[in-house]
Amino acid sequence: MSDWTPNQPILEIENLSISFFTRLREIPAVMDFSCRVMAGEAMGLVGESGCGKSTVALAVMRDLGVNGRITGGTIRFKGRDLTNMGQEALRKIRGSEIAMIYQEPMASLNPAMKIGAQLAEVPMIHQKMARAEALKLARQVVADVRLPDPDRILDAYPHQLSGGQQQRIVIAMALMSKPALLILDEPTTALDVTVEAGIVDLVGELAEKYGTSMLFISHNLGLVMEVCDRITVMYSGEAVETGDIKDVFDKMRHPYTQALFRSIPLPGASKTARPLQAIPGNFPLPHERPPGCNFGPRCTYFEAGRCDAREIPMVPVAGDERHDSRCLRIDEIDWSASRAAETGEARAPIGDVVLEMQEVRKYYEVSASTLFRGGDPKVVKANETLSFDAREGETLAIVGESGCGKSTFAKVLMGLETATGGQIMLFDENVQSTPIQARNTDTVSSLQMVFQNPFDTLNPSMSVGRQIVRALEIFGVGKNDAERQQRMLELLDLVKLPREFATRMPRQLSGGQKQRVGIARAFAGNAKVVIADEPVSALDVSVQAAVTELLMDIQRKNKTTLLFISHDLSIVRYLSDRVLVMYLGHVVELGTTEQVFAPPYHPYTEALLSAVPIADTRIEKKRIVLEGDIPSAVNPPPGCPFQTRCRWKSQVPGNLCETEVPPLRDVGGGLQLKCHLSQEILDGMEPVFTFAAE
Amino acid sequence: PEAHAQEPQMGGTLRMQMAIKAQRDPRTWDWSELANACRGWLEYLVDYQRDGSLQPVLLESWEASDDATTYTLHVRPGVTWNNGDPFTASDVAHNIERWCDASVEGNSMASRMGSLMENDAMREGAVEVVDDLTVRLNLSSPDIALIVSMADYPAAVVHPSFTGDDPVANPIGTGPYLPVSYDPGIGAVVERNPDHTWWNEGNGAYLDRIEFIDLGTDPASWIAAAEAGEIDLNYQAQGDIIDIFDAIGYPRSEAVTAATIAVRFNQDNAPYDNKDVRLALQKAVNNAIVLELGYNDLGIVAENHHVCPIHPEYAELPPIEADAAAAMARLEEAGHATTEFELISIDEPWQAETCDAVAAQMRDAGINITRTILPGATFWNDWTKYPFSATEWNMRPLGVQVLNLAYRTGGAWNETAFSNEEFDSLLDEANGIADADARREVMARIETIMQEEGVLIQPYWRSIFRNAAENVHGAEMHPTFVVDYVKYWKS
Amino acid sequence: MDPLNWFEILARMAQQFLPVWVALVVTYALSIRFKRRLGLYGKLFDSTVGMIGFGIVLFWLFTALFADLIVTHDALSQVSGMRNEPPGSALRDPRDLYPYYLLGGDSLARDVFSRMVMGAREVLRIAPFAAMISFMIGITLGLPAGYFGGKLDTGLTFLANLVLAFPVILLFFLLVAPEIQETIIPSVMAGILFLVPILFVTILLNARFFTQPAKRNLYVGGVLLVGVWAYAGLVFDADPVGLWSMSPNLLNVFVAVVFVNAPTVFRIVRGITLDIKSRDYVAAAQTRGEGPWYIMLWEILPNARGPLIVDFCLRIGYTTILLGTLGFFGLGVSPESPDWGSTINAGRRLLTVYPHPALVPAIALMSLVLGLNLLADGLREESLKD
Amino acid sequence: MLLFLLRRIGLMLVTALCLTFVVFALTNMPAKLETLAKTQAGSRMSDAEVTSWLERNGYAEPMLVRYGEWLGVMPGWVRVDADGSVTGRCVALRGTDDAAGERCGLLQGDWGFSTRFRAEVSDVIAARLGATGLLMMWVLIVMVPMALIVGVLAGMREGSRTDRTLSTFAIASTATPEYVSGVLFIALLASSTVGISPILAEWGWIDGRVLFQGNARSAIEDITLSNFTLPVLTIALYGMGYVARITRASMTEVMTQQYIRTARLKGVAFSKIVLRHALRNALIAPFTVIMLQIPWLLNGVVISEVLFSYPGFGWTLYEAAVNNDIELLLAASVVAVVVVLVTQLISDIGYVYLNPRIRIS
Ligand SMILES: Nc1ncnc2c1ncn2[C@@H]1O[C@H](COP(=O)(O)OP(=O)(O)OP(=O)(O)O)[C@@H](O)[C@H]1O
Ligand SMILES: Nc1ncnc2c1ncn2[C@@H]1O[C@H](COP(=O)(O)OP(=O)(O)OP(=O)(O)O)[C@@H](O)[C@H]1O
Ligand SMILES: [Mg+2]
Ligand SMILES: [Mg+2]
Repeated sequence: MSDWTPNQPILEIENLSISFFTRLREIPAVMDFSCRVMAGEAMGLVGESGCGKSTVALAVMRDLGVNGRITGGTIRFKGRDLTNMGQEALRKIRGSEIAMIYQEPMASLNPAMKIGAQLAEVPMIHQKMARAEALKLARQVVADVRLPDPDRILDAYPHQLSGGQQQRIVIAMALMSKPALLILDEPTTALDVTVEAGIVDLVGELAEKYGTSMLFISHNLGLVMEVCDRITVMYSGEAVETGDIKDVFDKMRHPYTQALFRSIPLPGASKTARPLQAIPGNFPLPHERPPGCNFGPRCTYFEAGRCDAREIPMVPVAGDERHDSRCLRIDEIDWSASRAAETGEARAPIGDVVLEMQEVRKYYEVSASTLFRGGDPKVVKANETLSFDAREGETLAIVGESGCGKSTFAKVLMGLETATGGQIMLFDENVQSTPIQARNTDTVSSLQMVFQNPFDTLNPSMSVGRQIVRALEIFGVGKNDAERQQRMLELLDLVKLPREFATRMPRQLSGGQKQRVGIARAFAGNAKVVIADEPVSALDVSVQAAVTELLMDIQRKNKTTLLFISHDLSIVRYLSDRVLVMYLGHVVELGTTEQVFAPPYHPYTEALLSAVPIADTRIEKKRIVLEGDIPSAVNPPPGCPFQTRCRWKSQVPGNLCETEVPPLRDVGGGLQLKCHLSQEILDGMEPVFTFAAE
Repeated sequence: PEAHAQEPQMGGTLRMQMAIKAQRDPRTWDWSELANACRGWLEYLVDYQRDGSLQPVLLESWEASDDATTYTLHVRPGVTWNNGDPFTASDVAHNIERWCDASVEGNSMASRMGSLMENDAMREGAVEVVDDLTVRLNLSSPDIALIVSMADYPAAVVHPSFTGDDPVANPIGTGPYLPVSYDPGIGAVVERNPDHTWWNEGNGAYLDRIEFIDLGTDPASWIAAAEAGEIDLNYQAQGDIIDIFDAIGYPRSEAVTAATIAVRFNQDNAPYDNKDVRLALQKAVNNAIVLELGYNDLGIVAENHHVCPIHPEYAELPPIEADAAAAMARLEEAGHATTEFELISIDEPWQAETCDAVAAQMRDAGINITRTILPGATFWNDWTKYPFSATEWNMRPLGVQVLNLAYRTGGAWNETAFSNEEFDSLLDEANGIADADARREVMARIETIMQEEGVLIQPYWRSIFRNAAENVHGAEMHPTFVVDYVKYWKS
Repeated sequence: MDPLNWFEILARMAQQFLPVWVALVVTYALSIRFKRRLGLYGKLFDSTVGMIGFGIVLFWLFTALFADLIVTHDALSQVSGMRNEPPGSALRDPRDLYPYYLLGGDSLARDVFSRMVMGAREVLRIAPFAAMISFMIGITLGLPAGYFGGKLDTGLTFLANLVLAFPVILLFFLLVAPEIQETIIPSVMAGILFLVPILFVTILLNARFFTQPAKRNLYVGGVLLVGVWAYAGLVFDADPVGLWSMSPNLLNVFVAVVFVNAPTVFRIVRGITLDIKSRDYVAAAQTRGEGPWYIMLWEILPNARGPLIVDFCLRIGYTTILLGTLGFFGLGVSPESPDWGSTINAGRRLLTVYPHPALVPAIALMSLVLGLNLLADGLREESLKD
Repeated sequence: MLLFLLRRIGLMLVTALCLTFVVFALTNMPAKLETLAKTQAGSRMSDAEVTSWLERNGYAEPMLVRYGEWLGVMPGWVRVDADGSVTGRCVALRGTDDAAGERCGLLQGDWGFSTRFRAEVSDVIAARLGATGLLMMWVLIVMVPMALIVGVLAGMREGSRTDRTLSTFAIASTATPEYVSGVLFIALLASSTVGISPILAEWGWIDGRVLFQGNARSAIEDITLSNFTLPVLTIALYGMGYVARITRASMTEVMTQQYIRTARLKGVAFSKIVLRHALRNALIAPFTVIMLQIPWLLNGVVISEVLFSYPGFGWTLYEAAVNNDIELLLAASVVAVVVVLVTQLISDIGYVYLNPRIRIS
């Protein structure tokens, strides 16, 4: 044992370099990375996808796989160097002193072992505890992570738990032997916002209770702000800025950090007033890094001959404690200067109603478990009486948690599914029961869709150009191949892609670029109405901004009606004109963006808003953690769909909520709510966000 | 030890590889294996010996008239059936009557009893029971082969009570053994019958038990069984298999036979109706090379007329010569230089190989020929109708016998569709000449006609072989595949 | 003349295979040079296993192609005095023939080496072709079954399972029997089976080009022309030019092999289709209003190619084994055919004394199947990597 | 569960019905019947004799009628000869004249009569299935553990030297069909002239002439190491490689799963990871494969039983096919269908029980 004392850093990474060795080349994933975590401290690690966050985490666990190797630097844990520790010694540390929590809870749990056994294993290995005792401990920890009925859970298999519960189990497992350091690698990305909020709270509390230090990895700045005391910003394999949360958020001293903040929608940003700013250019691949400052080529403050001359060291920021930045021009830049393009373009005028849905319902019949229980099919009520309209040039956002029926609605509208009931009027034409094959080309081409997963929207075995040309062919655009080719190139211009991309295969494109191709394809037939089903949720924040801006641009130019489906309220607030909030297939709230984001709220909207992590130190937020899980659409609760989780239910007299579905009613100014709460209570609601300082 | 070896030893179990097929009425037997399994209790009137002589069994003796139209059979006295009944002349008459019943499908004895028959049945007065031990046969036409035919395997003598299909189910016979089990495809077991006094007591029935093991048609598994010591002898080995058995300590015994393979043309089918084509194809084939390549040189070269040097009436003709160039020239002349010929054979290895060798010779001569090999089950469906195919012919003791069966105009087994008046009448004439030397003169002409007409390519007379462990005696290969296990013994 | 020793035998064989070596070297040199531009094929050259497998397969492929240059004797001719002679034996009277039987003679005095070489041609003529037809059928039925689902799927799956429930050997005995050959059954089945590829290509092109009728008519017309020509030749033996023909025997074997393989392919394709049809790009095609066949053939199929190519390689191997099985039961193709299955079966009887006639084709068959398996493994590994 | 079973059984019945009809149709084609007549009543019969034989034995009726007879939905054929003797399907099967005109088919429990073996089909099938059952049992006993061990060892550390060696072995074994491996085994182990037996015999290590027997006929009476090793090995080897590869694939996949990493980072030792965490998950896929392999092994069983002349089910199938033994073939196909579908059923149910993810939900 080394002579480590608790006032020394618990984890100290110095000049860490990590490479992956593939057949083609060495990929230097992390270069000269340093970071220090003190006892009881929570360190946040943020950065774009692929910048090496997970690699650092895994290096600490010494689990880089067969081809990964630490090529330089040291990792000291409690003063002991992990980089040259033997396997047996490592095994003793893993799980007992350092624990790690991953992104996907389901995949992290062994599907064939009971939860209890998986939890009990940890003390049984490290403390040589007896099984019964270990199980008792497990039960206690499970209770600690606030899971109801711990005995049942210990006896369950992972798949019997919901995603949120699984994630809690993973946390419990990490805490089983009270580790000194907990590494969390994007622990909530797979979860819904409301669940995420609960988990984040829990992590914070537990860390305090157990006195654990944390290394918290995320790309969500808001989340990091809520959980961590300190933050390290990574870019392309190196740390570019590190410091206390408040210091970094309020006085950022690296252009990359600044650019990152400008590309996320904060409350107050809006497409007309303060448009998002995407970071120009692309994230460099590890083996294609520029000389000198890695961020140089994308940096607005870049100075040729200086920034690209040599390696840039980390330098302390004057005036702050433990705040370093990797910028040469740290003292030259006017960090408080407002952004270049401060004024956005005027919003497009909103025209006539182009799309109207009345009482649209979509039920799926599913036969229950396929194998053993045959028999009566069950009905999934994916959409219940959706009514709304959308106008030309308008952006209508549809928000709600996973499984609430957003995609189903999109499919019904597109004609990929036929509605069970109700009417859909598209340009005064009833398309409700017309499947897509039966619609005429005009209707088809005027109603297009942008898909969620950029990696999935393009046929991997067809060149980009071909895919767009094919859409043109189908929509009957252009008389001959040459004309179509020309139009295709114009479309590439429209989505700001270089023309030579036409011959590329989708796998040669980055996610954002693919999404652009998807957009180009959607607009190939001059679509009038575009449904975007979570078009940016799989993209990095900076890319998200660029794609969002692109959509806005095109909308303005073409007066397109945009139906924007999302679960991310920040982005919805930023770009939409009107918002529709869905819960379990129901529209629970519908109104203009301002109305929806200000009281009165539907209780669900309120909870949803409060769950959104905001990366702005000035804003204070009300915490509302929803209890319980989202009910299943197969047997929705009677009465109001939200009644099982509603914190306002007691305010409604009688058992109205349990028995009757509330009507969608106008509560003033065109805001529609589906709630039994009386007007007074609604009027008395407090806003979720308040600006602290101002 | 020499003298010791000569003295048959009693007792023991003999295990023999032999196909065991579903049993049926003896007169319809078409495989010698069917007969062999039953030889322990079903005996014959006469036996054909390895040396070519006939030995009386249930008959004591017989006489034929000079013109071969009347036969007197003397029944062996003192023979009893194993159910206690005495064996008498009327039993003989009963069996002959059965043989003459052509209404039974597949009764091949009927074709041998033609001179005693009329309208698919026995002719009135053809068989006279003179007394308890004498039977007289009055033939409608001379038939020198009648008694020999009674040594053929379907001529097993059955008890008058035998009606059904299965001589194993109700094994009443005169012999010293009885069946214990009989499972087609698997095996059969016979054991000495302790409750029966055999007429020939002491001259056989040495073994206690004989087990026939059906190991299928794949000789590799016979060898495997021999290697494992599970069989004492095989039924018949062919080609290289013989050598292998030799090598693993099962020496061979050979029987020179008049068994052969007839690579015959069917003259009802073009282009084989053209004599030039037939002769050309014949000419392309060197029978000696076919014997070497197709049958390991285990036989004697034949001369395309289906009469064997071991037949008593064989007449020697000038040797035939193969000439590939002449053959092709003749074929060209006939206008069939590019015709594609197809030679069909059964999948039995030695036959297939022989045909392959024949085809290879023709191909060397520039003739366009393909081969088709059919599995046994299907081959026999149309064996008389294939345009150009090979048929195996078992040995018949007399030269005229096969000629009568296979080359006479309209004969049931005439697979060549050969029809030649002169040939038919010469054959009739030969059938009436009991003396072999006298018959030879007619035969010379018959053989010449066969050659001149190009009836078939008959490459060789095959010797047949059996391999047996050294302690098995009396089990030498028999030219007609007789497995007379009554005479076998083990040391 | 003295017989050759093993070293000389190997040297002489290597010499006979010269065209193969040249072709192999050229192929490998070119492929490795340009491997980055050759997609999945190029990636194959990153995997040792894949390269070895491909090398073996290619070896046999070139052997089949250049068989006429490689053989030392005619595969069917029998030379007196050479029965069961061991490898390296000299001919008694060579005249203008090659003076040695490099790998000995078989029980009919034919050259084992030449038969093995010609056997490669025989095997590679049937197996890949049969596998290909099986694939087309499996694809043509599997795509709609997976894509549309419902009754169609239930029906087709039932049929596929029906065939799969049939013991393969029983099926062969029933289908390849000479009695069946004489009926119209093989022709009818061939009529149906061979129709599928034509339909397949026609639909494929039509779905792609229906928006441009001129091009469509040209392509589809061309395909139909060639297709009907080949079809007439193969099924009815009525090709006026005589390019396409198939003996009834071969046809029968072919039909049986396809019949056995197609349901398995069907199942694979159906499974992949079920998976891929939930992808967004399929939905994107649907929202464009594409027809189902376009989506199946141009959106789904190309993306299923990875597993299909792998299975194709394995299936060629399996078909080779099946053909051998047919030979083993005496049901094989034409009797003198040097194809490996029948040769093994013929040679096996004498195996314990003359091992070479059976061992040579056995090793050839094993190596080809092994090569195909390794190739499939390499492809699978490489297609998963990216 | 019950409903599910009923549906499966229904499916099985329909499949068997369709299949037997196809078999029936193919075995009852005129040419095949002719073959049958000739194998039954003499190979060199004339056409007229064939026709009369077919007529006398009830083969002349329309095919559908006879299929009905076999199923037992139609009364069996009856024929009264001139001399008053009655023959008929049921007369032969039941052994009494009274049975004439009754139904005696599958529905009545009569499987018919085997023309090749001259015995009730049910007896033949029962005896042979028993023999094959023993063979299969030993094959599985040899094959499954070997395959699983090879697969798990290879898949445990993908790309390692052990993996490469074992995978190559597995691939080679699947590339060696039974008719090749069987033949090689015989040459190598069961010949007193070549292979290792002569050497061993010379050294006095074995009592007999050969190490193993190349013929398994004697195994019907008494299974010994010597007579059963080769057939078992021949079948097992071919299947083994396949199962091993599936196991390996499954194992490598499992080894890359997050939860394995979780376990590793929990500090679980490698051997424990393999045994406790990976194995169960990795075995789900091979289990299905092993079950589905059983009908697939039938192919190998036929080859191996014929090669080693072991009279089991495969051998019977071969004999029945070669001799066009119609009712035996039909029964064999029913058995095959049942085997295929039952193994499928077991595989489905087993999958569910092995995979807790499906079991509970
Ligand atoms: N096993 C590996 N082999 C080769 N390259 C790898 C490997 N693992 C990671 N890399 C590369 O290392 C770089 C850093 O990856 P890492 O997973 O640490 O990023 P990340 O910041 O965690 O991204 P994300 O937010 O997407 O999780 C990436 O460019 C990635 O392609
Ligand atoms: N084809 C289908 N058959 C049966 N149920 C379906 C089907 N498609 C969707 N569902 C069910 O309908 C409900 C709504 O699903 P939908 O995909 O519309 O949700 P979503 O809001 O888009 O969720 P996410 O944010 O996860 O994309 C879910 O409960 C889902 O399980
Ligand atoms: Mg990561
Ligand atoms: Mg969705």
